[in-house]
Formats: sequence, structure tokens, C-alpha cells
Amino acid sequence: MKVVYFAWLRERIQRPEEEIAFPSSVTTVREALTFLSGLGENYAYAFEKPEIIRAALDKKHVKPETLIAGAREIAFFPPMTGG
Amino acid sequence: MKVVYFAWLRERIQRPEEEIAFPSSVTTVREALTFLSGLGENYAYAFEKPEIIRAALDKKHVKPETLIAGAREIAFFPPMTGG
Amino acid sequence: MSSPTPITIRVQDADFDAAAEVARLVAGRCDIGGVVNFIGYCRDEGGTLAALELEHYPGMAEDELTRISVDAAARWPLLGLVVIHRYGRIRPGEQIVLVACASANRRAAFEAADFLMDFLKSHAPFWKKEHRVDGSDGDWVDAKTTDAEDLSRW
Amino acid sequence: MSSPTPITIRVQDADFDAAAEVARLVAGRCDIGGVVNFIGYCRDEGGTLAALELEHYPGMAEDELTRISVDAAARWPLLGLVVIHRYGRIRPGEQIVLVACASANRRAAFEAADFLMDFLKSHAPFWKKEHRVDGSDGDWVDAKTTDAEDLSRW
Repeated sequence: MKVVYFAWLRERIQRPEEEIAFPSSVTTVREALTFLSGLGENYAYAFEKPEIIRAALDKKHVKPETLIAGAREIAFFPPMTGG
Repeated sequence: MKVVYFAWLRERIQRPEEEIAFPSSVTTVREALTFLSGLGENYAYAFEKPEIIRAALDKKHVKPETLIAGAREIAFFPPMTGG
Repeated sequence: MSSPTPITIRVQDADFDAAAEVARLVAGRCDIGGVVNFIGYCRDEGGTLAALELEHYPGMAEDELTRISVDAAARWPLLGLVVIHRYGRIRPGEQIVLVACASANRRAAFEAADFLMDFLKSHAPFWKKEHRVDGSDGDWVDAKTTDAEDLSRW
Repeated sequence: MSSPTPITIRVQDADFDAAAEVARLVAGRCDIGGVVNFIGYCRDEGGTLAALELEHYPGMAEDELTRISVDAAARWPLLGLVVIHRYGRIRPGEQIVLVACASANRRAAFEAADFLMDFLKSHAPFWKKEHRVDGSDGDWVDAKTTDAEDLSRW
């Protein structure tokens, strides 16, 4: 699955996007986040406060418990500050 | 005292302004209105609903009980509909 | 607020350029976070209205708009404020009134503009008469009961 | 509402012309009573900010602005609606965002514009990074706790 990062998540992980083959045990957005945070120090740093991280599946806002099956793209980002 | 009228008050009274020497018994805005409404049919028609008429003394909104002594100009008009 | 809010008030028969007014509000400043700008237009009331005749009380109209604006500038931290109100014959689609409020803060600009429009409608000495498409003089526009309700919000 | 509200959404690096957008909203129409127009600007934060870097999620930004706009058009009787949001490097004094709402009715235009700004700030995928005058990268702007309070009004 394509994983994309924005703002300081992108800076901490040091890449804007990557292809990740989530193991079959990863079924929800929350589990995907937990899996990613175990990929290395930069990931652990990026996701150190998981409660503030927002996520989107195929460019739609989703909750942590949303199932990721069938999605082509998952995005993680900090709270938005547009406007 | 100069008396000025606006909108349908002006149309009913058929003049935009006039000079009126109020008798000394007329001390308040309400009394001035009552006095004017006795000046003829057109005045009676203009002031037939005194409760909706607004007034200004020297271009400042005033209440019916405001004293008119010292003012140079008194204005009567319907509720405003600008904007 | 160490410096007073710049306030521009104009009562005129000519049309106005809202963009030029906003440009003037923000010119050379980097402390403004937002400008809320309301333009009121003359509607044709379903094709029945040929024009509005806007009557005003010269002198008092400017005084009241100034008073309302000074009040708004005291209630919200505004960095600039413009009120322009036209009088005379105004046809459907034409501009009648402009209120623009600049602030560091979005909410202040929204609230002040909304407040100014509410107070302007019921306190500024302007009256609208309708001229109908069929050639007849229409009625003087009645003050809406919602105007009083709008005021009670503040 | 027999016809759907015309909605214009743009996400762009170029600056925008708010007056041209308002002119387009009202062009040829005589049923619009008011247009509320909010322009958000980049502040210099007391002279410390050299620029904001606006990052966005391409595709999702347009989708979210459209979704929020359709929602506003369903809640208020709008006769036209424009949302433009810039991305990229924006310097103090420059325009960031435009929301314009046209309606027969002043209150609807005010409420819809206010609603759009509240939802846009917390739902549209944009993030601001500060570049400081002293050459250092500043922080990413934190979402304000007031944003959540603003949303609870609706």
C-alpha cells in the first residue's frame, strides 16, 4: 500500500511517501500506525504522540478503527492548520 | 425650530422641512409630535401611528420623552431601512 | 490597542470599488490576518423592481455610521474599518453598501462586520422606496421585525 | 432551491483576485442581496516571520474544500460560493485564502462564510511552516485549541 506523510511527519520520517507491505495482522488504521512506528527511530519519533496524528484512506479522513483493506493509499499527518 | 421629515412622513406632509414656532407648552419630542399632528389632515395622516415614528434632535436619535429645549433642528422619520 | 483604528466612512451617490477599499485597508501592513467584506446589492424582487430610491438624512447618516464604527472598534480589536453607503436611485444588481473590517484575528473581523450591518440597518438614517417595473411607485420598504431580533444578539 | 449553487474551488500557488471572483459571483444576476467575502493574509508576527510555507495534500485538499462547500450550500440558501486556497511560499502581507458567499439574504451569507472558514481550518489538508527573518526554520504552526471550539458552534 502507498503510504504518504505530510508536514513534520514527513520531515521526521525523512520521506514524503513509500510503498509498505503491511502484514496481514494489520487491519486498521491504528494498527498500521503502530506497525510503522516500529520501523525505526525516525518512525518512532514521528509517531511518538499517536493520539494527535490524523489519517486519510484514499484521500478521505478516517478514524483509527477504520479498516484499511481495499485502500490504495493511506496518509498520516498532523492536525491541519490551513486557512 | 427647524422641523425636517423623511420618507413617507415627508410625502404625507408634502414638504421636506419647515420652520415651526412651538408653543411653550411643548417641551418634549412626544409633545412636539402631538402638536404637529394637529396642524392639518396631512399631518394627522403622517403621524397617525405615533408609536412607530422615530425622532432626532440636532441629528442624534432621541426618545419621545427627551426635552427639545435648545435644539436647532428636530427630525421625524419612519423606522430606518438602510443596508 | 495603542493606535486608534483607521475608520473610513462615506455616504455618496456614486458607486464604490470594494476591492480598492480593501487594498487601502491592508496596504503596507503585515499585521492583518483577515478582512471580512460585506457588499449589499439591490435585488430585482423576482423581476418586479425597476429601482430603489435611497433617501438619507445628510449629516446624520455620516454621524451615525461613524458612531456605530467607533463602537465596533471599541468592542473588537480592529486594524481598519470601512463603511460606505450609497443614496439616490439604485438599480437591481448595483451595489448599495460596503462594510469591511480588518483584524489580526478572523473571528473579530467576522463579528464586527456582522455587528456593523445589524446596527447600520436599524440606526443609520436611510430609507428605501421601491420603483416598480410596471411604472408605479411601489411602497416604502418596511423595517423588518428580524432587524430587531438581529440587534438583540449583541 | 431549484438550481444547485454554483461552487468554485481552487487550490493554487498563484495569487488570486478576490474582486474578480466576487464580480463573477454576481455577474448578470439580480437576485443576490449580499456577498460576504473573507480574505486571509499572511502576518509577519511582529516582524519575526519571513514567510509561511503552505504544504497541502494534492487531490484531497480540493476534495475536502468541495465537500465542505457542498455541505454549506445544503445548510444555507446560497446563490454562489467560491473557495480559493494557496499553497507554497507566502510572504507577510500576501493573500492565503478566499471564501466568498452570495445569498439573497445577508445572514445566510455571513453564517456560511464563517462556517466555511471554521471547517476549512480544521478539515482541509493544509499545513503551515514558519520561516523566520533570522534565517532559521521556525516551527510548524500548531493547530489552535480555539479551532475545535469554533467548530462546536455549528
